[in-house]
Amino acid sequence: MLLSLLHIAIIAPFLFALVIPFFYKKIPSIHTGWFVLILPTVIFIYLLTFIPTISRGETVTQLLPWVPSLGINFDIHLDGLALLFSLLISGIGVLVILYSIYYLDKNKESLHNFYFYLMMFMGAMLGVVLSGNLMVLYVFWELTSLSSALLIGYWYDREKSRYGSLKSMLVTVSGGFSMLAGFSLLYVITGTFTITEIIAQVDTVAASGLFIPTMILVLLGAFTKSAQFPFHIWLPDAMEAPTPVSAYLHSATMVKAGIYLVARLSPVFSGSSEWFWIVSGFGLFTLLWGSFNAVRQTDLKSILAYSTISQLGMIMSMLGLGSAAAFYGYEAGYTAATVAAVFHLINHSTFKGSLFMVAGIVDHETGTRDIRKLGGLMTFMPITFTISIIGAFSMAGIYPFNGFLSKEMFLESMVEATHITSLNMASLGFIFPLVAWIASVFTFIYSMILVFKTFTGNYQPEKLDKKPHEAPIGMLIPPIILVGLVVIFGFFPNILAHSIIEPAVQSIYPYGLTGVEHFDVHISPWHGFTPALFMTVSIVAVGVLMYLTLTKWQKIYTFLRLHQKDPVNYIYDGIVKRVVPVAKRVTKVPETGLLRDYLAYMYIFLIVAVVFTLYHFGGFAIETANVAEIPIYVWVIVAVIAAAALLIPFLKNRVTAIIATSFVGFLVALLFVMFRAPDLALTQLLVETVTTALFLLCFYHLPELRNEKSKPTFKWTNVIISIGVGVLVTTMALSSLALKSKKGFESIANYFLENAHDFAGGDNVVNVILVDFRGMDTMFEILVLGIAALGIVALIKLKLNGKEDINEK
Amino acid sequence: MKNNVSLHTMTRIAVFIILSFAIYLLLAGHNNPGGGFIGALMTASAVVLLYISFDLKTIKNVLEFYFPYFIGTGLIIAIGTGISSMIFGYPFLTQFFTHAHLPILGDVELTTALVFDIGVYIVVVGVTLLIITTIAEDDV
Amino acid sequence: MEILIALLIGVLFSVATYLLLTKSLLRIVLGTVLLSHGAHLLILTMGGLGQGAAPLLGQEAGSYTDPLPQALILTAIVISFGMTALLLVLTYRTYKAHQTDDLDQLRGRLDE
Amino acid sequence: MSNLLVVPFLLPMVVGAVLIFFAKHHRLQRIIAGLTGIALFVFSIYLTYRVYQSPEQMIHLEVGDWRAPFGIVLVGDMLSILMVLMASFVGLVCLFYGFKTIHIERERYYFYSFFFFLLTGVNGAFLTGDLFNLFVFFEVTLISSYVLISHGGKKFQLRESFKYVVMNMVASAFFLVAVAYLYAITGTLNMADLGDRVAMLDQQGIINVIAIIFLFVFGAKGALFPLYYWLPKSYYGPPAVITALFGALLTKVGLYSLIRTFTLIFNQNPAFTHTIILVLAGATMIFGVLGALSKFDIKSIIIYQIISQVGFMIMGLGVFSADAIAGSIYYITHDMVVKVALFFIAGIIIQLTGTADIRKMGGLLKKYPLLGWSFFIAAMSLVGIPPLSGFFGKFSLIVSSVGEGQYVIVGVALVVSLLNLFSMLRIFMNVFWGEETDITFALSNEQVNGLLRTVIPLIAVTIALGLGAEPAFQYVSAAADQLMNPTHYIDVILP
Repeated sequence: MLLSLLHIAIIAPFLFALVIPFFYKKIPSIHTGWFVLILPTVIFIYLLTFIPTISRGETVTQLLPWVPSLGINFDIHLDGLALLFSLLISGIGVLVILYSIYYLDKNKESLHNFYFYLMMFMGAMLGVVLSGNLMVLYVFWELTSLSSALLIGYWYDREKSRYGSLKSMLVTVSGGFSMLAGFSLLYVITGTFTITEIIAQVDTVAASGLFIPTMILVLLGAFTKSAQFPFHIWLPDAMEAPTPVSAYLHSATMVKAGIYLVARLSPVFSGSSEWFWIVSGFGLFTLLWGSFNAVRQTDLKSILAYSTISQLGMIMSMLGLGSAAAFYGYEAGYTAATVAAVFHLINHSTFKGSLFMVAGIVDHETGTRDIRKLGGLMTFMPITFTISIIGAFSMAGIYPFNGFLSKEMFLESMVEATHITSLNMASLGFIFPLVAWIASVFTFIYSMILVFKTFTGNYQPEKLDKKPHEAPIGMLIPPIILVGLVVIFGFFPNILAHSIIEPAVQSIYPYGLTGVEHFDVHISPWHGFTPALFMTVSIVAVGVLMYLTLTKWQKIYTFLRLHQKDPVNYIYDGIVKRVVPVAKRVTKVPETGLLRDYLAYMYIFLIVAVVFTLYHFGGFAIETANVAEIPIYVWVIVAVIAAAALLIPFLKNRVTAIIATSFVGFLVALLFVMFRAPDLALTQLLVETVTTALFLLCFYHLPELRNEKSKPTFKWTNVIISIGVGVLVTTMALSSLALKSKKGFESIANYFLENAHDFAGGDNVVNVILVDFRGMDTMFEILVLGIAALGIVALIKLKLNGKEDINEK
Repeated sequence: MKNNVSLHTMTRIAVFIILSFAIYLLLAGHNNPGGGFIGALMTASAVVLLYISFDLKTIKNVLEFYFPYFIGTGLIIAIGTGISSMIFGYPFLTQFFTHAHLPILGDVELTTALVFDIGVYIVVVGVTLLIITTIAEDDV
Repeated sequence: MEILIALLIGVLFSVATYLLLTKSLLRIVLGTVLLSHGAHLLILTMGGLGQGAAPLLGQEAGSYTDPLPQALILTAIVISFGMTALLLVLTYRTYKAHQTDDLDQLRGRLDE
Repeated sequence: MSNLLVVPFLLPMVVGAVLIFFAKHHRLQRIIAGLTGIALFVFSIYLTYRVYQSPEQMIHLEVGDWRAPFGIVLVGDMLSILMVLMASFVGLVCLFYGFKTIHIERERYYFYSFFFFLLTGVNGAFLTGDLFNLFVFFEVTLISSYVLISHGGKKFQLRESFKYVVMNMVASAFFLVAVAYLYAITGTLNMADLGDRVAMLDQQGIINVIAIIFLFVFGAKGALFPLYYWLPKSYYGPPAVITALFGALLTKVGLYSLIRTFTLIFNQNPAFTHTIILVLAGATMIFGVLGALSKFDIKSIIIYQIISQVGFMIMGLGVFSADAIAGSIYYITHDMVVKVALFFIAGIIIQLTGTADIRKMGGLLKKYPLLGWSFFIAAMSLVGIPPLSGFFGKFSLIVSSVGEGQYVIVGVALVVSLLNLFSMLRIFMNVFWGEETDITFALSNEQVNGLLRTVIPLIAVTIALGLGAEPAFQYVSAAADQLMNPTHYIDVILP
């Protein structure tokens, strides 16, 4: 199977990333960004060519097996939703790179790192949205987390960058892991990772007992990525990244991956009330929380971060609401929420992207983003001011910008929600328009703060590091293009309707339509005197009022203890701060450094496991039938061995202890004689002699044995463990023997007795086994001896000093 | 103990006897108790006896052996018997034996297992003596 | 017979374990020696004791004891000889380097 | 019959023996050692190919021409031959890293001989089909490790080596004990024959206890909870290359033996025995990662990561399905590569900065980007970030566990993975990120690059194993199918 061009569009950024360091090093005179700019432009234009196909309601599928053994295939599925996202990714990518060329100084910054990460991100993001296979989607998903974390930590010598990077990584990857579990469950239920095939089995999924856990696990992934409450906390800290990154990843594209996932999997899950409530509920709360908290921020980028959180919540809530269409049919007004979601997603990318760029310009030109220091910049930066006013007004939902239209549609669908009669909506439905209204008021307020605190009011030159002036034209072009779109979409929304929005909505409702039908998306600014219009009017009125009286009621944040940090951060910080101390404590307790303790754990594990198993299965037996007459001398020897052994722990004199141990060894040799093992007896005798000599050589200079000063519990634990081990070994020996006599498998040893003479030419069967039947054992047994001897030489003669790995070569 | 003539004489005789016995054990191992390992320990104990009755340095000057080489040599001999069977297309470590009629000795059994056992013998002699001398030499 | 030896093996294992659980270098080493004695005896016992002659075919006895456990033990003895020798020297060097035979003082700190 | 099977352990043994004669000629030693390492690796590739292509996908050799179960039989099936291949690869890389880092005095005291003897034991343990012979190879491996771990005789080394040796001697004694019991009951030592005869026993109580004793023995070598406590400190003692070799190979021998015996012999009561394994797997993951989090010493952290990863490696065995075991095998393969890379990098960092404390370092990325990114990739692979090899290992374990309904272990594995991520990021952010400290670098750039040359192939392998996961998974799936059909193994060995 050959790579299609779409595959190449995903892979190309990764390959291109690899050559970026080369451009950076070899052609330092030209800003690396110019080279980088080429690729997304090409990809964007290439993707544009798909619009006719997709708007006809067709989809493009390209198959490429990757790891078919695991059901992972690099299949591409390009439909309306995927096209919308991939255009956003490549299109905004172009603008952001252009912007970054002016934002990042080629002489001061590690551009190769920056563009490497950025290209990696772009490829990964395209992979997420174009993949038709859940696991490939996951692969790219994690890569976006990774590249995002690297970009946040781009200025890695700053403490805050590292903090933000770690946080984003931990939060999004934990979501990713739970998503992985969710996808695995989906795989187990449906037997495939291919998204279209999963959607085809929607009934199987719904009938599965694992439906709810699967859904929740998948949603955790989406929520962490799209910064839904309470996982939103990583996003404000992600603002430590260079501003082009914030504009690109943390507002326009990556954070929308969660939205994408929810939309993409809506056909699978949306038939359940749980999905409806979780998605819209979390969305609404996030909308409220984000907008409420944005107002208290003083840093331009923080305001934008919370604003993004809030807007993401809004889109999420609309997607949740749209899922009601699965219950009520598609022609009803419910799909309007989904249309609004898709439309707003586009609009948000335009106005938020431009606002971030404005924040970057302000930062770049004044050296600060703190609105307490800013003000009155209008005269210095008129173009920037114009851009920001368009962007902010669109965000606030003011006519005639695109934000107004989607906001209006949002409010409309929220009002519509109160008409749903099932899903407990009869009693709880009022929440939707209420939250929407409140949140919109706050949205209005922070939008105003953003523009007017920065550009109007008193100019405070003493608080600024440098004298502000208008940004270079290259830095202005990208936001101008974006706000241009804000205006164009505001006046001519329907250029998007059929080409982009409709196919995208169709992807979210694949069952809503028969093959020939289409969603008829018409977006118009005027709907008559609808409740939505009244809501908008009242939002603006109340918003203006509250903006003007801001100082009067802003103390509420202090009262609610929201003024320092987001309360959810206490949880995150608390956990992260405690992990290491807890780990230390848990590790310290068992790791005493005392060999005895480590051995005790081993023995206790052994005893407990064996006793448990014996108890569980039974199996203890003892065979007394053929108890042979035991000669008296065996009794004596056994008694003496036992006595000598038992004596050893009590001996204080080291030489006596060594001799007593050897004595046991010699008596064991004697036992070998009794049991007709002459070779063994001989060997044991000789080995015992040599060992004893070695003992005496080595321990001659050691101190005498002491009475161990230990607590009685220590001693008695040892005694109990020791007895336990002895009992265990004996019990098992007896049981094995009993089983042996019962089962009576023929031992392989008889073969040796029969064949030693004729086929191995030896009469001493033990020796024949050693050198012939099992000669391999012997060969490696002498290797053990050899290693031991050489090791002893090394131990005695090689005496290095110092710490390891240091000062060695 | 250096000038203890009677001890030295005794030792010489004892060492001779022990060494002969050790060789016997090595060669007889295939049919009677014994074998390379036992023979080697016997041999080593003879040498140790020498060390004890004379002193280490004297003996080292007489027996200029470098024991680590024993280990290497023995291992290679043992492996060699295994490999030689492979050369003839048999599985690794296949042992062969044959009976030969030699003048004076009469019917003698020749086995490759004996060569293997000699390898074992050399390793173990080397090991034992290396260990003992190394420890003993280490100035305490 | 097997029962008696099995009991003896139990005693050897108990004593060995007790010695291993002490804090003295020498006692621990002695413990490993007893442990291997116990294990070797166990192998022999598990092959069955007391029936037949030593496995020397030259004796032409009616039945022989099981030669396989004997061969295994021989291998095991040789191996444990090597291990014991190495452990002895290691112990000796540890003692020389640290000037103590008390494992309490050989714990080491947690943050090394 | 195929004498090829003896080469993986015989070649290192011969070379190890030969090198005794050249102990004082370190240059010659290096040349011989290097060539042997290459030869062994090339041969292992060939052998793997032979096994994979053979009709049974398994070749065996009846050593000494004594038929099984009477003689010792060597078995190269898909699993064992893969382990041999990986051991040879890891050994080769370690050798070249060793050339650059090992103190000349160590080389004079038989370092390379011990190195090859260790490989002898490891490869032998992978290939033998006889339980007692496995013991012998274990001992070869262990005594080599005893020597290598104390090699150099530094104070710290001696103290911790003593504990290491004693713990392992206890485990070895119980190995003998368990073999003795099994021999009493079944009258055989050949593993295929054991599998056959154990299956015929209707009384499983005693067999399960013996299984538990083997779990204890192999678990102690394989560093399972609560048997791993000897590991953290003792592995810290020797130089990085030895720690790498141990981390990659020693614990794997224990795990390999667990997988072998618990698929071939102790497969009668998986609901009981394998559940215990699963519990231990979870506990090992958790305690391992907590250990890693408790340390600020880069080498210690990675040592604890050995333990944590062991949990993942036996998770598949505990779940006990073909897919899960395939996941385990893949994971073991991946871990060998990544662990060595991490230890090498840690070794370079420690040599470079003269400290192992990550709190004392900072900003290394600026001067040593290649080192930093090598670490980053290896770390992310360890954590299981796609598309690196670690991801596919974790993924297949998780999917198969979910498929078997083992949700708890999946949860544990994912939480532990997150903590792994935290612990690895902590290193990266402290060492490579952050402000530059006033550390003076003890190595020249050429030296660092020279050392990195041994790391790069490992990094390349972890990427290749990830991107090219398909052939790897075809292989490990076939290996796992083989393991889950022990009758096939038994039929081949005992026709």
